[in-house]
Amino acid sequence: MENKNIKLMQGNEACVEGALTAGMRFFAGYPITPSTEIAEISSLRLPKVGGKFLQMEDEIAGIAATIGASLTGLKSMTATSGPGFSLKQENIGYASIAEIPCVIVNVQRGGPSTGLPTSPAQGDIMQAKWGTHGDHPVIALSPSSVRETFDLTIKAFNYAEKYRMPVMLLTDEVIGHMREKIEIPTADEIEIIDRVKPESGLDKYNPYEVNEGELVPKMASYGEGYRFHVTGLVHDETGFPSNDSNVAGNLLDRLMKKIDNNIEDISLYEEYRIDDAETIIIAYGSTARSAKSAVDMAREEGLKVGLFRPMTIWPFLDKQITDVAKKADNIIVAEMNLGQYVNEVERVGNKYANISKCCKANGELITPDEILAKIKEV
Amino acid sequence: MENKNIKLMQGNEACVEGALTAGMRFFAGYPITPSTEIAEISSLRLPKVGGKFLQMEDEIAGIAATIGASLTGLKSMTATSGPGFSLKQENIGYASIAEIPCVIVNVQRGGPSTGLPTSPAQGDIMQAKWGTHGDHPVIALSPSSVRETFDLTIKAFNYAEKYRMPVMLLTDEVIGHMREKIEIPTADEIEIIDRVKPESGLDKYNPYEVNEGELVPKMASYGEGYRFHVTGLVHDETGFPSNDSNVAGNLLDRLMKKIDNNIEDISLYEEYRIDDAETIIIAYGSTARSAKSAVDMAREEGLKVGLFRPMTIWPFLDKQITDVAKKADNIIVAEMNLGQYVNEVERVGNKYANISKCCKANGELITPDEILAKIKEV
Amino acid sequence: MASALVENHFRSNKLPHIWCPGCGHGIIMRSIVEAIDELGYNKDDVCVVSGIGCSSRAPGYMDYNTLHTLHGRALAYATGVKMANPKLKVIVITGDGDCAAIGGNHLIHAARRNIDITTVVFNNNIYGMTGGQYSPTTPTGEKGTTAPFGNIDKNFDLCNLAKAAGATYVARATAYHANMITKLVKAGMENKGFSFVEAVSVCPTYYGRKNKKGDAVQMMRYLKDSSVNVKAAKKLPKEKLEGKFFIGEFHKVEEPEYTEQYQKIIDSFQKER
Amino acid sequence: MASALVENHFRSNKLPHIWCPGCGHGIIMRSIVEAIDELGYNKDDVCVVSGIGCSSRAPGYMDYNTLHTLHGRALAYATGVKMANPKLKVIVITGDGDCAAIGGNHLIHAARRNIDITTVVFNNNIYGMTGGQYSPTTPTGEKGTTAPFGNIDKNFDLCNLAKAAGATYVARATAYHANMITKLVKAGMENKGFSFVEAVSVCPTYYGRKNKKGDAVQMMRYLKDSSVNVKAAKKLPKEKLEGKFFIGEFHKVEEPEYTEQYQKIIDSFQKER
Amino acid sequence: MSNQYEMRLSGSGGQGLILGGIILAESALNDGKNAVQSQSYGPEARGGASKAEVIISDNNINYPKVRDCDMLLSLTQIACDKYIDSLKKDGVLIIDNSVAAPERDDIKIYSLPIIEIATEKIGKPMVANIVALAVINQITKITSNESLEKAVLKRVPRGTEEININALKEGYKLAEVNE
Amino acid sequence: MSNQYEMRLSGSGGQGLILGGIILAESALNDGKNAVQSQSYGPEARGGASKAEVIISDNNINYPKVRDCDMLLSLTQIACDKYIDSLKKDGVLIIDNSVAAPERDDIKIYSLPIIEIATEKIGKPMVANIVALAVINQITKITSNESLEKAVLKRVPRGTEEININALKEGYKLAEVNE
Amino acid sequence: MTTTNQKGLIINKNWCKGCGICVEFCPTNVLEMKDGKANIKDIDSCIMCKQCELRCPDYAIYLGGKKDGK
Amino acid sequence: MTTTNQKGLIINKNWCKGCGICVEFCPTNVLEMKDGKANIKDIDSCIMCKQCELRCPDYAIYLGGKKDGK
Ligand SMILES: Cc1ncc(C[n+]2csc(CCOP(=O)(O)OP(=O)(O)O)c2C)c(N)n1
Ligand SMILES: Cc1ncc(C[n+]2csc(CCOP(=O)(O)OP(=O)(O)O)c2C)c(N)n1
Ligand code: SF4
Ligand code: SF4
Ligand code: SF4
Ligand code: SF4
Ligand code: SF4
Ligand code: SF4
Ligand SMILES: [Mg+2]
Ligand SMILES: [Mg+2]
Repeated sequence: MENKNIKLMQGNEACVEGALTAGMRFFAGYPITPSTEIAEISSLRLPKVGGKFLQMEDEIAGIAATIGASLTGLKSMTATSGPGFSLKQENIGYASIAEIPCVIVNVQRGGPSTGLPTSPAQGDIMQAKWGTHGDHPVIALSPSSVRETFDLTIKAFNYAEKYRMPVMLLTDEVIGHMREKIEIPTADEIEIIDRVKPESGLDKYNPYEVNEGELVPKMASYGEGYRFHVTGLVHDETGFPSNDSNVAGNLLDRLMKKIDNNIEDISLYEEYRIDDAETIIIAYGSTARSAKSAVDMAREEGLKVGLFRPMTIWPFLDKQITDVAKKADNIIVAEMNLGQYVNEVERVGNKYANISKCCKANGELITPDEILAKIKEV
Repeated sequence: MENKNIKLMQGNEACVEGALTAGMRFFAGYPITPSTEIAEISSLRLPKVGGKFLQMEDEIAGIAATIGASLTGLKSMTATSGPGFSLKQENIGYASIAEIPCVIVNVQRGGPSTGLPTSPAQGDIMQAKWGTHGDHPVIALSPSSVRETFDLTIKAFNYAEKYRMPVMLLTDEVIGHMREKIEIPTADEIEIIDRVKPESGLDKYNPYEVNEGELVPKMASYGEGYRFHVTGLVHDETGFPSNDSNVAGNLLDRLMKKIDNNIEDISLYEEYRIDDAETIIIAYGSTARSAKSAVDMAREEGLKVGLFRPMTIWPFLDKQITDVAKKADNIIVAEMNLGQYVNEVERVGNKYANISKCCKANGELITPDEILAKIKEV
Repeated sequence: MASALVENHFRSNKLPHIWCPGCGHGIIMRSIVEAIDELGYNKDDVCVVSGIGCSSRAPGYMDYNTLHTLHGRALAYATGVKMANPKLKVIVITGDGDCAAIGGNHLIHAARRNIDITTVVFNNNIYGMTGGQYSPTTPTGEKGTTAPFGNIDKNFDLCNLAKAAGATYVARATAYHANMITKLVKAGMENKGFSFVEAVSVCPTYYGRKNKKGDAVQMMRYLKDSSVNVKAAKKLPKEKLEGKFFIGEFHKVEEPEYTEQYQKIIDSFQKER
Repeated sequence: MASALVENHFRSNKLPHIWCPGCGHGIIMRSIVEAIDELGYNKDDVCVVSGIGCSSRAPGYMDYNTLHTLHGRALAYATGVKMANPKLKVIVITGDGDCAAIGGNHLIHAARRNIDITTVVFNNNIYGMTGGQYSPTTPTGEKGTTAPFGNIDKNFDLCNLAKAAGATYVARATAYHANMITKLVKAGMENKGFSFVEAVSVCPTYYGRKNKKGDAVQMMRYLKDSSVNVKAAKKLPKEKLEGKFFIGEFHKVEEPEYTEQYQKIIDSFQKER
Repeated sequence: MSNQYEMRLSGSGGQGLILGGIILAESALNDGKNAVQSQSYGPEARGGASKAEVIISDNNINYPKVRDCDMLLSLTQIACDKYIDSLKKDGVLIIDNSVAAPERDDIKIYSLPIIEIATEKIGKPMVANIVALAVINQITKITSNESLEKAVLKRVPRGTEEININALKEGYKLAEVNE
Repeated sequence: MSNQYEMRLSGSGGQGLILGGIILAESALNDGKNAVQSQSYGPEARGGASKAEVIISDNNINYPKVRDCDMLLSLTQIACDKYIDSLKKDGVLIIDNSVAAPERDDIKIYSLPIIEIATEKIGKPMVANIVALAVINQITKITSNESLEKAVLKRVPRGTEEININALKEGYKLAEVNE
Repeated sequence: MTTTNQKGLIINKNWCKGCGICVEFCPTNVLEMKDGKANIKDIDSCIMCKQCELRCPDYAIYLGGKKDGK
Repeated sequence: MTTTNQKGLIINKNWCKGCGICVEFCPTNVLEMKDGKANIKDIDSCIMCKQCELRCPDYAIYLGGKKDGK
């Protein structure tokens, strides 16, 4: 550790460090294993940088306060695990329709319900996209290492601010609790994106007006002199509610297009030994680490195997995964659930490749051996 | 209305009548448009049959009380719409893992968030399957008429009791609020299923033991002399928590197989003018009514068009929809959202047919003309 | 074409509001605005947060920073707003259902923290927005669409509850006592801490109709005739208090305010540097 | 190999329990069971419902109808159980976090309805299960893993809150006062309505360690030395009460019970037929 | 679908038009026909304007909403202005005589003193909806008079049967005279 | 993966083994190596048993869990019984001398008075974990002694540096003697 | 739609929803209901006490016509 | 693991977690800690007051050996 930027760090700690680097100045949450360290470390670190930490009465209040603080100008985050993630769903929809940037961390544990509180899982993948009622845009990222937890937390804030929406970081108990080497990048290696604010002194500020060439509406903060209105009802560009079906249609359309039109910007992934691969494993989060080991083991045995590792879980990497399917004969989706992401892979890929899954949802990380066995089976 | 069983009835009312017919004796909920009539009518009708109605402090308490009452022996139901459905998600997971029969009605309205509270939508289709954290079995039914609301509510109770799980009835504002002619079937036309109870006087009752040839564990009620334990943690057949990965794996496996092994029993659908159809529309709930009109209109113009109408939304009708895809050149999925069910149709069907969608999420029911236009387009 | 107060403090292009004829909510909303006017706050510094309900539609008409959140969650959002910028004068407008049914937990916890937010409950003893279901403040025995045989629940005394939970200013007035609402809201805003003002409203459309309370005028008259100022109450004989409810200031204490306490932690590190 | 009480009322094959050495929860659980034993209830008629937390693990060890629910939701589940079968003697076991943080709303509403449930809060002033975060009952200034600089929240007086919300029996004892817990729980169970018993517990592992309160023995000694029976308190001079908290019965009134009131509605239709 | 008859009853909240729609639908059921009734909800329903829709058919009714209607009843000016465009060519417009007749010559317009009759002849402005039902039935013949009477009696509060039957009679008279 | 060294430190809660694992991992980082550390959570962690796992490698470490380990430290009998089967053939077992040596002849067993040394030589039973680290390092040579010392100093509370350095020294001595 | 007068009492009939509250609580009986809206019956009696303005739920009646010079 | 005696005071050492509460609150100093578990030091002093049983968080010490005839 000659280089002072090299540290041994826990995944949950890296999440907080990444958030602080991205500019987080507000955290509100409620303790729950295995995400609790994120709250604990935030409570310790935030006041030192003039930020605010709040332990609320429950997870719902946690995300609600997070959204309120973001509207008041602070980059804000909340963190939880399964049961808390379920409770936060209604508010995720609110942040989506009202376009309030915030980061929601879910350190996944064994479900359903209280399930296996201290064991890892990747059972909330589909929930991240579909957990709240109604259609809405979703960005969810999943890191495979402590360093990547740091990086993707920053990305999560950046996307949140850039696209004015809640962004989810889906990690899991393995990544959240393990400690490993991390080299903290220097400031100039890191891109930080802030929300676009209206020029001050505007006569009239329409909080939901998007002008030619703009990605999202400019976002003022409460208290800055723009006395604007925010609601979770369908609203027009002035921010006030409307029942007009055109207004409703256009609003939803615009919300979804923030993603659809910028999909490349949001597509993060890694390809590993994929070029000549006949079998490609698709895996994310901690499972991708097992998958990488499995690929190496398979290659040692002369099997042509590669790994496609999405870091962006949502939006689904349609293009890349279609390409992967076209390239490979077999695709194996390895995930710590009973088959979630694999459904989407099938949707885009089953025209082109034979798709199977290597799934486990018993509280244990899938092992390289299990994946290797599956590789040999297909 | 010579026949006294013919009535003009609102969809929400038919839901309560169906529930009472199925044996509902407990309802707990919280008002929310457009589901409120279900609570209101329940409050009026239940005490007259010795049943209990509770207006709880919120939707979470509503479903929690519902589960508690079911464990104590009463057939139980709760009803809500979008925001409330999001709030109930954590408890839906609980009922799934603890295998407590109950019926959850979601009269869908425009989302996300508060959205369009008085307008129809079908935006919670995917949420019904993926809304709670972790993998879990799901049954969700969607009626297209007032009479079918009556019938499927009974089915929902039957499935809940038979498979010991929460069952969802996904209706929408159109079906819930419209009044139409309904002929109430006579008692002998209706099948009612009750949970299987342990023989009384058992020495030892393992609340989660499934014997050879049994679908689900026998279910005792609190207060009947079996002092059993129920938890939302992963548990073994005695009902007590366990961290053992085998126990966890087996439990989840058994939960999912309740559906997988009985998929035929749960598969409800209608095929309409499908035999020679080159284009088949897939639609459910109120949208299916528009689709039926569109089919008739198209047929009048000589177009070979049919309708496949799933009444069982979850589990997904894999087999039937694969068949439909094999039969047709084109499939059009019409739904009042931005494309949800269509993803699943694509997953199983895009090897065989050209799949497109006719979607709208602006608070208005899709019209027959819109579907007809789409038919002509493909 | 409205009074100077209305022109100054409302988004008058949004008026008339959606409330029914004779709904008490309009009176209370005006009284709040009057309080802000009298306090001379800069409108840019005022933030009004609400949940969902007829009452919670108020902020949409008020020319401040306004936030219409989710059913029951106004206080949780407001807590985030206030913590993020303690300079803001934060007011929460909520209904009896919003505040005391689904939002009850946020109420007691905001009170407990003594965070500097003034909460005004438009208590019409019913869920107005959803069409007349009974609420946690519907008096026992009265009817709602979900209490067709009379409500068997005991109703909350919200002021008592807020006090027990930790609010440092607690008071009640009614839509009839419009000036008193203004007075109490002013006092609440000036209290550095969590202030709770119950403003008894009327819902002629649902509560009135269901319970045969007559029209808006009769309901307003009831508010006038059945309320007794706590201060006066002490001097009155018991018979005179029967069937009456109290209005006025119930509780007022000074205690450390949440955002100030948090600032002290921040400051302790500033000094360290 | 355990006492007759333990053999009779516990699932002794599940013992020893998962709680840490010296955790007060074990003492309180035993005191409850003693109450049930003394009341002579049939075990089949007793239903114990809990949420999530160390405390909420209790029902798993108790040989009754037992229900381990979700964090904060025990009272809502219990309400369903009791309504479905009013003959059951329903006890809710909950922690300070479970009952007063996430579960606060269900607490005040169950109290308001005066439904016949006896709630026993194992109040250790901390979230034990998740490793020592401060709770709504952590005294101001004390530390938790999420209050590294001392808790700035004001703590609830849970008994006060329950009373204001409508509980008809309210009392407090401590893990040191094991017999008193038994006595209060018995009285609570005999009260036809919502009974609230705060049982002050100790968490040596987290609360004790974080706040340098010594080991379990020292923490038990503190409970002994710092508590004063309300009855005795009246006779004591003020100085003697400083830094002390009260135990004993705080509140006891008779009011209509919820399930009985509901039964009356049902009966009214029975007669009609 | 061609034998489907689609009707829109519009006016202000409190005029009992939703009940009117329900009665009309039940009357159709009494005739052995099919009927679907729906209404406006939400702020729209709150703000004073009120609307009920009824579709009557011999066959199944699929699409349950009324778009362009065969018959429009408007008891207030606001309602008439709002919905007049949705009335089909050759459709029937029935308006209270307090409402100004729209400038359309492709429809049949009946301007009748519905509210006045209810107020003056029956002495109860609330029964304007029942008067209107009789008018509608007389003009459109959409249901039989016996069925309508039965449907009315089933839905009105006890003790008001006679008043409502009178309202029906006055309605028929009114429509006959103006036919 | 072949140059990966996988270690499991087991004992009872309060023996500081998790801190031990962290120090070991940081020591490896000081050497420029990679390391992953993880530990047991939940009821397992509550019940008194405690376990820390460390993987050290020159390369990237993918799969982060220890299954069969190269080295097992057990300070209590329960821990040893629970984990002994997970020790690889030819693996190193280090046990406190209060623990009975298991019957395996395919491994190297070091039974040392770790707790005794901490208690008696240092006077602080809490530093048994640091003594153990030195023992591990001496026997396995997995990290350099300088790196370990640096790592220890970084993690122990201020004011206890000397005691801990002494603990290291005693550990080295102990292992040397018994090597 | 607006009535102005020497007391500056104004009724905005577009906003008035006809609830009758102002009429009921005017201490000097200045107001009446007419065609479902509030109406000034006897302006001379008006003592400019503002009770009507305070309690009008719809801000449809207020004193201020003169102050604003309208 | 079990100690029986004339007073019927029993310690289940398998269950005892060694918290020391019984030792501390025994009024007559009957008990002691030994090898991290409660131990009977002086059974003769035992007045069978049950204080230890009442407060043992783990139900590891109790009176009753005699009653049960064990
Ligand atoms: C989560 C959720 N549950 C329920 C509703 C439906 N809902 C909207 S407003 C309301 C009650 C409003 O009552 P109150 O707060 O007293 O306000 P009022 O309308 O009486 O002024 C309810 C139940 C909702 N919008 N969201
Ligand atoms: C919805 C949800 N949020 C959070 C948690 C995590 N959690 C489990 S127990 C607990 C706190 C327990 O504290 P308390 O109720 O005081 O019980 P104790 O452990 O102190 O006895 C928390 C926050 C959870 N299981 N579910
Ligand atoms: S429904 Fe009641 S509360 Fe809502 S606006 Fe109408 S009168 Fe007011
Ligand atoms: S953590 Fe605290 S509350 Fe939980 S068992 Fe241990 S001592 Fe008891
Ligand atoms: S100002 Fe006073 S006197 Fe004049 S009209 Fe209004 S209430 Fe009457
Ligand atoms: S109080 Fe206002 S709304 Fe009511 S009648 Fe008078 S002016 Fe009209
Ligand atoms: S019974 Fe009493 S005297 Fe005997 S050991 Fe126990 S506490 Fe001591
Ligand atoms: S109180 Fe119980 S657990 Fe504690 S030392 Fe005594 S016997 Fe052991
Ligand atoms: Mg209300
Ligand atoms: Mg606690």
